[in-house]
Amino acid sequence: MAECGCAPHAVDDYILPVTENIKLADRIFWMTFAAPELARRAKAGNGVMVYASQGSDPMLGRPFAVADAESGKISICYMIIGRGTELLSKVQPGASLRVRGLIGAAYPDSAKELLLAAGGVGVGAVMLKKKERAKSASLYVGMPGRGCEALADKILSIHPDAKIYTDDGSFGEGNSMFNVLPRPLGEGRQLWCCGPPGFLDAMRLYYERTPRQLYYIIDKRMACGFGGCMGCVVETANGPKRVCVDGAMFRADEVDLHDD
Amino acid sequence: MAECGCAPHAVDDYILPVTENIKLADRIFWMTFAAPELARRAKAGNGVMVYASQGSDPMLGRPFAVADAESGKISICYMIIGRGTELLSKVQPGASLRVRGLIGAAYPDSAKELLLAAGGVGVGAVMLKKKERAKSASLYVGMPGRGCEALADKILSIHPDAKIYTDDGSFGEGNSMFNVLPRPLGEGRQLWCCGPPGFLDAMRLYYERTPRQLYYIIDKRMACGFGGCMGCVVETANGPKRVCVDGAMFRADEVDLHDD
Amino acid sequence: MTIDITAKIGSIKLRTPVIAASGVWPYSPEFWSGERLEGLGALCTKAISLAPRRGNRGIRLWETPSGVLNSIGLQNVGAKKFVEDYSALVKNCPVPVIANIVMESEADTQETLRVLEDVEGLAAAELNISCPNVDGDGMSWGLSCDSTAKATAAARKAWRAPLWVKMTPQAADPAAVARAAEAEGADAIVCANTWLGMAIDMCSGRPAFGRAVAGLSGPAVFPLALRVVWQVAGAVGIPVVGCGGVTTASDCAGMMLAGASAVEVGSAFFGDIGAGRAICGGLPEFIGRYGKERLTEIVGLARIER
Amino acid sequence: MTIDITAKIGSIKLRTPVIAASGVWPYSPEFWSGERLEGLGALCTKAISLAPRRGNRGIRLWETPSGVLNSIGLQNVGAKKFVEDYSALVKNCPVPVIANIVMESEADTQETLRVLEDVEGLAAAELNISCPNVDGDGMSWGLSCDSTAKATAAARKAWRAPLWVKMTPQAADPAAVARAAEAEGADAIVCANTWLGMAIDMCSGRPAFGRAVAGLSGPAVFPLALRVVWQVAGAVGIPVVGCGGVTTASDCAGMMLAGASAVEVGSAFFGDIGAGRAICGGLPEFIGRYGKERLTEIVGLARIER
Ligand SMILES: Cc1cc2nc3c(=O)[nH]c(=O)nc-3n(C[C@H](O)[C@H](O)[C@H](O)COP(=O)(O)OP(=O)(O)OC[C@H]3O[C@@H](n4cnc5c(N)ncnc54)[C@H](O)[C@@H]3O)c2cc1C
Ligand SMILES: Cc1cc2nc3c(=O)[nH]c(=O)nc-3n(C[C@H](O)[C@H](O)[C@H](O)COP(=O)(O)OP(=O)(O)OC[C@H]3O[C@@H](n4cnc5c(N)ncnc54)[C@H](O)[C@@H]3O)c2cc1C
Ligand SMILES: Cc1cc2nc3c(=O)[nH]c(=O)nc-3n(C[C@H](O)[C@H](O)[C@H](O)COP(=O)(O)O)c2cc1C
Ligand SMILES: Cc1cc2nc3c(=O)[nH]c(=O)nc-3n(C[C@H](O)[C@H](O)[C@H](O)COP(=O)(O)O)c2cc1C
Ligand code: FES
Ligand code: FES
Repeated sequence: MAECGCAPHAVDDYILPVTENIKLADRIFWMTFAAPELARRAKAGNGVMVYASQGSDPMLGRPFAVADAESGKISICYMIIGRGTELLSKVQPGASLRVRGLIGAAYPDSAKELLLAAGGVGVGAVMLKKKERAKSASLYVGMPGRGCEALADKILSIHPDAKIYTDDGSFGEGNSMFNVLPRPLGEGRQLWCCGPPGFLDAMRLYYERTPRQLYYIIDKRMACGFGGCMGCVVETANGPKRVCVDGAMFRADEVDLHDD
Repeated sequence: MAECGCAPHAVDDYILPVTENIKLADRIFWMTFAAPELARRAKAGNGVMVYASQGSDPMLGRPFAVADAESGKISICYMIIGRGTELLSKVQPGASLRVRGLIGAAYPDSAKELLLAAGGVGVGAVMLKKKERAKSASLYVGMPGRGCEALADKILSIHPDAKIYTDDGSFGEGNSMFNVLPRPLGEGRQLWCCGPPGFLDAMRLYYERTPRQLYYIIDKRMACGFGGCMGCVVETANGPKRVCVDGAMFRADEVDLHDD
Repeated sequence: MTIDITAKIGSIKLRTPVIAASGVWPYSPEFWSGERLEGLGALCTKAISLAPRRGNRGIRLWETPSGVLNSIGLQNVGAKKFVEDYSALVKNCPVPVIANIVMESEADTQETLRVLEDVEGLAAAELNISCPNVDGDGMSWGLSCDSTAKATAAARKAWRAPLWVKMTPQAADPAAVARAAEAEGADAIVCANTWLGMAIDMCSGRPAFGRAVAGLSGPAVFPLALRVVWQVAGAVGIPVVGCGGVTTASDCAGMMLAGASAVEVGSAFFGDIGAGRAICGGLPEFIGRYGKERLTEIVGLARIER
Repeated sequence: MTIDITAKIGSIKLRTPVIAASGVWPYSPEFWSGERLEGLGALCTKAISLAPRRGNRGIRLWETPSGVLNSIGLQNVGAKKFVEDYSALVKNCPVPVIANIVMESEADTQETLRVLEDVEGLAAAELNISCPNVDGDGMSWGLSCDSTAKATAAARKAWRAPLWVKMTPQAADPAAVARAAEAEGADAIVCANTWLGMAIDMCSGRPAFGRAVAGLSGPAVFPLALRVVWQVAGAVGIPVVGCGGVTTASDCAGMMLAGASAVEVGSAFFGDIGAGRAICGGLPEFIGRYGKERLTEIVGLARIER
């Protein structure tokens, strides 16, 4: 495994020092790694797999979107879901973790203007795109509300023009982005979204008329992350696709989200 | 699992903060836990099992002698042997580990005067006895030499009258305790020894004439540490005995060291 | 709403579904009363044979990823001394005690059962036709339907109380073997004993164990044991007890969803002496999750299309 | 002293004993040349069937302690498209490529082999009579000696190059099944494919996989696979390839001491993309430890009393 990582490969394994691992909300954390090479290479659409143990229990890497890549560091925004993320939340800065990256294809991007919409930690999957696009993309993020102030602050510190919505209306621009997202989207515009299944379903309904302009960034259990095991396959109009190398973004009218 | 541990049991499970984990020589470390209850209960002869992972790989606790118990803390002196001890050597103070203790019977002690002889990290198994006995026990410790200065200093800081021998003669009282250990031992005296197999064999030869005054403190692979699994059994003149609850000390003429 | 986690294996009622598996619980008074039993519904004894057995020489344990190989070799004091030494422990034990019986020759096994007949507090005999760590008897009985039937029939003749048969996962067709035991009068099937594995001592370059092979247990085997429970519970009418790698409440509930009426827990105690308590603490959440109030209502629930 | 880690499986020479197992190596050019192949002696393709297969729907992976259950279901583009799409990859691959062949009907399997006959660079066919993730074919062929013999004979007729048979560990008597394959002309035995396991999704309370059962791989199964290698290598005269949980140099050397001529490595790549290099880096130390200079000299060494 490369300590520093100088190989030119799309996917490689690294041992990376954790420089920050802070709680941003109930069960939501922000973890930063010193990773000069990955920071240089990461494009919007890329992710990393983080290994939560030194041994083989748990043995698989946990996939996360690269939420930020800046000055030799990459960050992920993650939620505690099960054992792996629970273990990650306990990691002290100074420790080093095994990391595989980069996974995921850079998002194919042909839109004149982008709307990026995220539910909760789904925000990690769209933040780099916002950075690449700057003014020609707008970022909408929904979150529960009270208790999520630090999460909102983190997003705003990187993207001051992000629009935050809170279910309880305790702060942000209102309590639902669905009151303000433009519909119809109009020519040349796309909406990319990432979030829990219910959030994606809501988007599908909302943009029922224009599914060709709606894109999902999706999750699938992964083992290899490099396209070999066929574990992360989703059914699409163009045949089975691997989320880890062909995704993670798929057009709403082409992918079967409810394959499971 | 008891966070603090208030149960009166001989063996219990604890989650203990590591307060110190320092290197004393090549592959040899000293680890201290905040463990008020265990520190109060520990007697010479006791040990703990330390779990090197949060998950089940590796899954078994690693047994170590309690080398010191003082002001609410217990310490172990350990050597890197394989995966478990390798992982332990990387633990940062501040982290908490799962610990099972106390294992091992307090040494039955009827001798008027004791000689405690240790090879390398075997010293951990006799240091508490030296403390209990103070002047009526003498402590002999053998080690390689150069590079082991911190190990010698640690032992001497706790037992200023310990006698150190170094294979390369670089410091200490000479290059072998076998030049000075009294032979015959004489009435009322016992020699207890702990160390690698070659060291115990050398003792057996040295005290061939008086095996009833010679005691071994021995190692056996363990799973439960509480006498249930029968994994740590050694053959003795009094039938099979479990190192974890019946040992770890056995009289030289009663135990079969080469059962494996 | 309080959730009822009592379990039932035929006529035997258990305060919890967690049974300490054979071979891990010491015969020390501290472990047979009070706090140590918290969370446990029953205890299995170490294997009992007619004559005493010294067990295997040499290395008896070997750690593997998420598992442990053992080759203890049925070390025990023999049936008569068991009665002498441990009858009081068994009698005073607040939970039912299950006697794990080595399947030796038919006559010897029957004799063992007769010796144990009058021990007060023995709730059942668990016939061990599945120990991989001895030659001749043990596992060789459990590999085929014929020999399983013979073993079960022999034990049945000598034992009136409930008879459990502890299967080996090495049986080619677990469902058929379980049916063979059921046909000869077994009251429950325990799925399963350890999995035949091996280790090489890389220092010597030779097999770590004197018998080369040994039995694998621990979390590593959980997905395999769960599959055996799934197969067997679909094949027999008598209760099934899940065994192999159960460590968490989720594992226990999973075994029961697959069709087990209770579980046996062994290696989990190596990592947590209070594993029974920890497992039971987590059960109510799983029971509630499926809209049930009683643990017995989730038995086999995963088998039903919903 | 330089230590020689080349391996030999019958007539096939490998620069290292580490073969990428079927189902983990992507068909992407980057992985079929250069640095990605460091440490690897050969590559197995993903399973190839006569017609394309879409594989299983729903959840295909489930993590377990030190292991992973998979139910991919032999997704592949079919033999004809394999030839079209990947012949160039195979031809230009610097290490031998082994075609993993789904055992379907005898006629279909023979047809698959004939389609592949002219692919340059295919060093051997590995007959997969052991996939637990499909109905009808796959594993059901490998459970008995009779069907193993039939499958092997059919493939043998259609394939002149070396033929390896990949066993299922679910076979009741692995040694006998291996002998049946040997008798029908197999050139090597691969021990073994995945272990039949299961998972329950605790959210739904239902089996995680559509087919309920799935195949377990990874470090968890290493001690079990090692035992199968030990049994099979003692029963056949043809080379044995160890497979199941091999992750470290010690695992690889252990399999070879037990009698394997090489190993296949699958799940280890999930944790270390350079597992081949890491394993090979550690081999010389083990070979030297037993006083040998060549890897081939340690094959079966653990079987010899010293
Ligand atoms: C491409 C991709 C990008 C992701 N980006 C993020 C992100 O930026 N932030 C974030 O919080 N989460 C993200 N996820 C989800 C995240 O990977 C899971 O929440 C995490 O793996 C759960 O691990 P666990 O051990 O805590 O949970 P467990 O349930 O204990 O995990 C058990 C197994 O299931 C898998 N698993 C469970 N849930 C999921 C899931 N939803 N998706 C994939 N695998 C799962 C795990 O990998 C593991 O193998 C992403 C997933 C994918 C596939
Ligand atoms: C009662 C007792 C007291 C001990 N006290 C000390 C001590 O004070 N300081 C110290 O450095 N070491 C001590 N040891 C030895 C120590 O437990 C082992 O060195 C350690 O378990 C090795 O773990 P590992 O994971 O690094 O090695 P690995 O070889 O990777 O361990 C593999 C397995 O073998 C077991 N094992 C390997 N070597 C031994 C051994 N020599 N004894 C027992 N189990 C072994 C481990 O427990 C583990 O299950 C003691 C052992 C026992 C039984
Ligand atoms: C050290 C040890 C000793 C065992 N002894 C016995 C025994 O005497 N009789 C028996 O039927 N099973 C015995 N077993 C098997 C266990 O009862 C249990 O079936 C097996 O370990 C699988 O469960 P687990 O994974 O929860 O440990 C033993 C297991 C271990 C680890
Ligand atoms: C995701 C996945 C896909 C697999 N696909 C195949 C396959 O197509 N054909 C086959 O013979 N074996 C297949 N296997 C089995 C592996 O080749 C190997 O035999 C097994 O995983 C055990 O080795 P391991 O523990 O090193 O992974 C697959 C295994 C995994 C994990
Ligand atoms: S995770 Fe293996 S193919 Fe995507
Ligand atoms: S370690 Fe289990 S009896 Fe000693």
